[in-house]
Amino acid sequence: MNTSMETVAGPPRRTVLAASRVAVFERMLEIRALEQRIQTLYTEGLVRGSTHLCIGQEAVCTGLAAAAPASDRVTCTYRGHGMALALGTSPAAVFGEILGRANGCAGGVGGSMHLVDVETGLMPTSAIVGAGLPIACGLALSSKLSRAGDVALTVFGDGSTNIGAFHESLNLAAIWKLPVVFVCENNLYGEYTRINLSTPIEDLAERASSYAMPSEIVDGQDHDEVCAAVGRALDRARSGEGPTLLEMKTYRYSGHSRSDPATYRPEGELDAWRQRDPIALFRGRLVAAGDLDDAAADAAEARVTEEVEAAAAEAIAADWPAPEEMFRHVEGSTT
Amino acid sequence: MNTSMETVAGPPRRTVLAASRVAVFERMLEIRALEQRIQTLYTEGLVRGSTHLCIGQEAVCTGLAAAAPASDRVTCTYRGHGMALALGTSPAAVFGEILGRANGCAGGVGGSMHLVDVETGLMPTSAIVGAGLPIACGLALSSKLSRAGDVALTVFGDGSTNIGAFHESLNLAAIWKLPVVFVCENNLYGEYTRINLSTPIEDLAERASSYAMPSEIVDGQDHDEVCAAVGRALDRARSGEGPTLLEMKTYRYSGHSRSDPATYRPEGELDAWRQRDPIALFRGRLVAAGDLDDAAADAAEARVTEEVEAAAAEAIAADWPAPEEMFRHVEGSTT
Amino acid sequence: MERLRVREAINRALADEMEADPKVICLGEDIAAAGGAFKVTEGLQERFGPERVMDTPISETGFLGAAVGAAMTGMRPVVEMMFIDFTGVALDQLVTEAANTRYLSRGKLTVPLVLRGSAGAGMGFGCQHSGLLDHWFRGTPGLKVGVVSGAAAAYEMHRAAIRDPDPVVVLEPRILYTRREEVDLPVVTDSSSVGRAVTAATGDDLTIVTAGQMVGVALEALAGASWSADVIDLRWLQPWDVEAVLASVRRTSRLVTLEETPPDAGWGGDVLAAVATQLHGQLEAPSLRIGPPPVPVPFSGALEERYLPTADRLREQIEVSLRGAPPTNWWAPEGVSA
Amino acid sequence: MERLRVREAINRALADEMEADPKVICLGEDIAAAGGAFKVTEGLQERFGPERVMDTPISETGFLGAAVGAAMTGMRPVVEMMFIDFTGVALDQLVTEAANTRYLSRGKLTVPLVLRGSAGAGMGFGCQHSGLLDHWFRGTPGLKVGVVSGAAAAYEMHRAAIRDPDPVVVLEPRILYTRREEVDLPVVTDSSSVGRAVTAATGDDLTIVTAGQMVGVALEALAGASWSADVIDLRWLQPWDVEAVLASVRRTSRLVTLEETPPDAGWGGDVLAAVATQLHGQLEAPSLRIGPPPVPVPFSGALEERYLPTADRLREQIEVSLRGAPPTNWWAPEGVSA
Ligand SMILES: Cc1ncc(C[n+]2csc(CCOP(=O)(O)OP(=O)(O)O)c2C)c(N)n1
Ligand SMILES: Cc1ncc(C[n+]2csc(CCOP(=O)(O)OP(=O)(O)O)c2C)c(N)n1
Ligand SMILES: [Mg+2]
Ligand SMILES: [Mg+2]
Repeated sequence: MNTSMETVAGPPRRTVLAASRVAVFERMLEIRALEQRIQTLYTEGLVRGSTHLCIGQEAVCTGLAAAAPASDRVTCTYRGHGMALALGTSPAAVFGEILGRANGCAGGVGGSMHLVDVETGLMPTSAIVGAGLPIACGLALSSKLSRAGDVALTVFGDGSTNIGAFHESLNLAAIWKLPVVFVCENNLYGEYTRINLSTPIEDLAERASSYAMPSEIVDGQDHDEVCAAVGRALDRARSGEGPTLLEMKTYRYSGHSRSDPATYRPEGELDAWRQRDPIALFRGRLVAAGDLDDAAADAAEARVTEEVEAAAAEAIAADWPAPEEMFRHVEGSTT
Repeated sequence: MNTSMETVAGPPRRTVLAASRVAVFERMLEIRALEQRIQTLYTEGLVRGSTHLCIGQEAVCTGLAAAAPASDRVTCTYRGHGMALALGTSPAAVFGEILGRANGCAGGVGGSMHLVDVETGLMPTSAIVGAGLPIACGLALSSKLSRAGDVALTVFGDGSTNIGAFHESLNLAAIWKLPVVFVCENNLYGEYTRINLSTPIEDLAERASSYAMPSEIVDGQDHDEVCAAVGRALDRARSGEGPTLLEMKTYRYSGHSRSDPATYRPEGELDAWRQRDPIALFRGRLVAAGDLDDAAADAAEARVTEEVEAAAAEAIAADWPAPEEMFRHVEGSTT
Repeated sequence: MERLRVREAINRALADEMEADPKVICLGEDIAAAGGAFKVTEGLQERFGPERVMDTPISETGFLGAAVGAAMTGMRPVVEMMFIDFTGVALDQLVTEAANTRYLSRGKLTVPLVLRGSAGAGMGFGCQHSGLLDHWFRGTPGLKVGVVSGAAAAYEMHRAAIRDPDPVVVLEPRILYTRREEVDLPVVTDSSSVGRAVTAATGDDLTIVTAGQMVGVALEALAGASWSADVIDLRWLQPWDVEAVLASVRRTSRLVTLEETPPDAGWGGDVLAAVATQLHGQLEAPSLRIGPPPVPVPFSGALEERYLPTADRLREQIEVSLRGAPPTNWWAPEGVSA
Repeated sequence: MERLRVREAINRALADEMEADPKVICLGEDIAAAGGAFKVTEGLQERFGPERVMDTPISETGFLGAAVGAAMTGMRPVVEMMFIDFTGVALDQLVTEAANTRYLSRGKLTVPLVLRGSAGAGMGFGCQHSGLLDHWFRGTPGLKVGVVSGAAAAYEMHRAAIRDPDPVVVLEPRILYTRREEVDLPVVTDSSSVGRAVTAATGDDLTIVTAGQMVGVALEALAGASWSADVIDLRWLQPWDVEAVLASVRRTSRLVTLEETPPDAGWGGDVLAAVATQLHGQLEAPSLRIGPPPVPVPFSGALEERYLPTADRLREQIEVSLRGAPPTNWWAPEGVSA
């Protein structure tokens, strides 16, 4: 796998996922290791504000990134560390951002909820539920009008399907036949509320019918299933057939945000989902296929952990943003 | 039929619709006559701002009002003159409001888009598309919490089903099992845009499935069908089964607002709908049933026209609001 | 020189920008096939085609957000909000998303988006369709906000707004749409005029700072007045032209702000504050802040007529104050409490 | 006297009002079963039951609008907006619907609704979760807006807000939630304190008008200062207490406003404007308007620390100005351009 030095350029880190299943495995490990390290950085008092981990949802990240060529842009949410890594942002740049350092992918002015990497196609992630969906429609509109051929993907949670922006975006995309893929990560919870308490239906994919839009329910724990479903939706979009709603059934192992012990979950739910851990599942598949033996897998795990640790160290040692950064890239107010 | 003097009290004018089919016929005539008179008042330069007529949609107004007891509250839109009359506001109070006079149902401070009549259950109509739906959920929530037993009805157009408030309201009503009836007047157009250009499905009732909510497609030109469907939905709501989405297939004969000649409509569409004119249809049914003979129907028409004209004259002669009315019923800003 | 209505000047600005840059697109409710509720975009779809002039569903969050995304990726969308009041259902996309994008992406993405909307009171549209609502937009770093005062201003401001790299809100007083003006349309090649005020009249006794539909009221008040005034048409409310205001007030030593909205959160507060903090001791008389009362815009002509400032009322207020007396508001005469 | 955190004081106010009036209900995202993202509503559902303390879907327009409808029909809903910034997706229901209802219904309907939301910068939540955003709400006739400065203020303001017949926004500086205060909780029986400022300290040399989390900053700045000041905690930003401000400034002859947001559309403009128009010639020195720079709230601790006013910075600014010099902003020292 690439080191953070090699990966600064961007696109290669996304592209490699389509080419190498071992790279996918390593990226999943990287995502998990990074999220775990963020949790400890928090405990060490190094992280301000809020962070939202995606441990348990890694296959959605890698599946999407492996299916979408580097020219396809993505909008995502505050729960975006894994997606950023999958698309190709380096671990050091993600750590740096979360720690508010100059080496962060937004130079430290954004924070955990506002990752961005124009080179890898990651638009600024939004901290507002649902906000990324209309924006993705706009990315798709640009593509359509300029005949660029690229597709926009927008990633959002189950809870976000109850906000107006979801409805308006799906309708707009359908009526304009926009090349956009709506990727719902149904991890069963919006903050501390289980989906059955906020939403009268179980399968969110059903909501596509209100817009005569095709949809699929996808096993979000299975990288290959995710990758295939996203691929089908991208094909539809690219051939001018318009948008698709994909519902990824998945689960977040940790609480909603760094301060949430997730005591609201029914006994056994987490354990049941761990039985289908996306990384273990994919590792098993690689080993079975002979792509990797157990020793190599263990070695990869050790190597990735080390690399992620090095990236964390790099970020911790990185400079703070210079004072003038506060004033750059904004104008307009009267002082 | 009641004269405007007798009707100021309110509720009886709604209640009578459930009791007398002749009253329903007369009310439909009243609505149409009032709308037509508003058009001429506009031409005479007496109406400021905007007005939105509901000619062609009268059966939705009377059907709803005949089905819903006087304690059921209604939110409605800027296209609300007919609904106000159906629920029981007097023609003089509607005219007065549209002319900005002190005798208007909002004392002249509201105007055509902001009719209100607390006594008849008409909440202030909103000039913002979709805004009445969440408010109706709140009326229903009050009812549910206080065990009052009344139901809220909210009337909105086909175009309004593409705004976020629609989606959020239906979801909220479904998950909370609120006693509310969503009444969509699908008149095929939102302003100058035909529904097929804004909405990828034809039957808006289908959208209820996103909320596991029952729905019905209703012949909005037929008072009896409207009344029956609203009645079923009210029963469901009152018995604690929650909300219903009713789609009234209807048509507005005139343009969107007073200044719209509606040239965007396909040739023949208006004529085809006129074949199923709600008033003619209902009159035919009354005559066939022997409730009314043609002479009596004609006489009713003449009488209603005269009464409406008298109400218009009353409003034209009415005082302007006193200067201090501008300052009443608002506080809070710093002067 | 030609005689143009304000709405025609805007139309011309849009057409000229669309001609100059294929990335300029227009979207909004009924702006394309129907040419807009106020006919501002009439003929643009015929001329530039349905891909560049688009009708939208009634989904303000959806299409405003789509414009944000399109702007991030090279387009220069001009979004019409039929009545600026409707932005209340979609504000997030503009102020929380668009305005922060350039900052968050460290300049790698910009959002050259224009939100134009009909605005203001005076036409009997009632309390939900008569807002200027500049205060919803001002106070957002990263966003620029202007208000049009006439045909020439409209033309120049819209072209500059479209060429600006940042999201810009241009408020169009609805009441001016059909007003005609003799204009030499300016040549606009960049966005450098964004933020610059224009001196609409010059005089010695006082400085009237105003904007939008009130500019015409101020100019009308000059006619037959016993005093003369600089009338500063701010045009841009964020950023606004502090220097122009200070320079004029330094010369005249008297300041009047004329707003079309009630005082709380109005731009007049910021103008008066800047003068108070920067020209202490240089004013001959108390500054005056003139505007309508803090009530919802009433519908009835009888009331709305009392609500807005007029030339006569402005003149009266200024004359009383020049005599050294504190003027009372026209809208709160004896017996009518505010 | 007891020691209470601000969030506990709010919780107490809500509980006391719910106890006093069965029509008071609370709704918002994760406020019931989980007790709120900031634990402000902890224990209320257990105590008052799931009908009166309700979790909502992530549908701000839906549940804020539902609260409006419930308030029209006799309930007194208290809606939590987890971060006040989220109101950008739902503003219409509050400012365009709720605020006009009493006016439009000629007083037959009222909307006794409270929207409370965590607000403000200083905690590393970044540019989309750090707004105070009072300017979205001020400027709407029919709406009242306050901001909490401590536990006693929070308790009193929330109880008064719930008893007010109109929609009221109460902004809760998030950074204060865990701050403890020794308080005698006041007895609140009506909404008469809405609109009234409180003098948090008295002094002779100047008047500091401030609000919210900046009140503590101002009080801290007094300690060890060579000057003394009236510190006016506005508490209510609309309507705001003009009389209290004018009375103090008349006595001290100097005015400083201390805001936690950039100048454009900030409440400080309205305060400075009122003093400028009403106390002309009575000030000994230029007024000062102190606040952060006009940029999005930066995330990094290194930058956010430079963004907000602190006691030291305030003291420094005041001291420079008392020496007769114009102070420079701490956030724009040499070499750093604004
Ligand atoms: C408009 C808005 N409302 C509320 C929030 C607070 N909030 C942040 S994340 C979240 C839950 C979202 O749940 P879901 O969409 O399922 O995504 P997940 O966090 O599970 O990935 C909420 C309510 C927000 N950020 N924006
Ligand atoms: C939020 C908002 N967007 C746009 C408008 C402008 N507008 C007023 S009526 C209307 C059309 C609504 O169509 P529909 O819902 O079908 O109702 P109809 O007028 O046909 O009864 C539009 C776009 C508005 N009032 N509010
Ligand atoms: Mg979720
Ligand atoms: Mg319609």
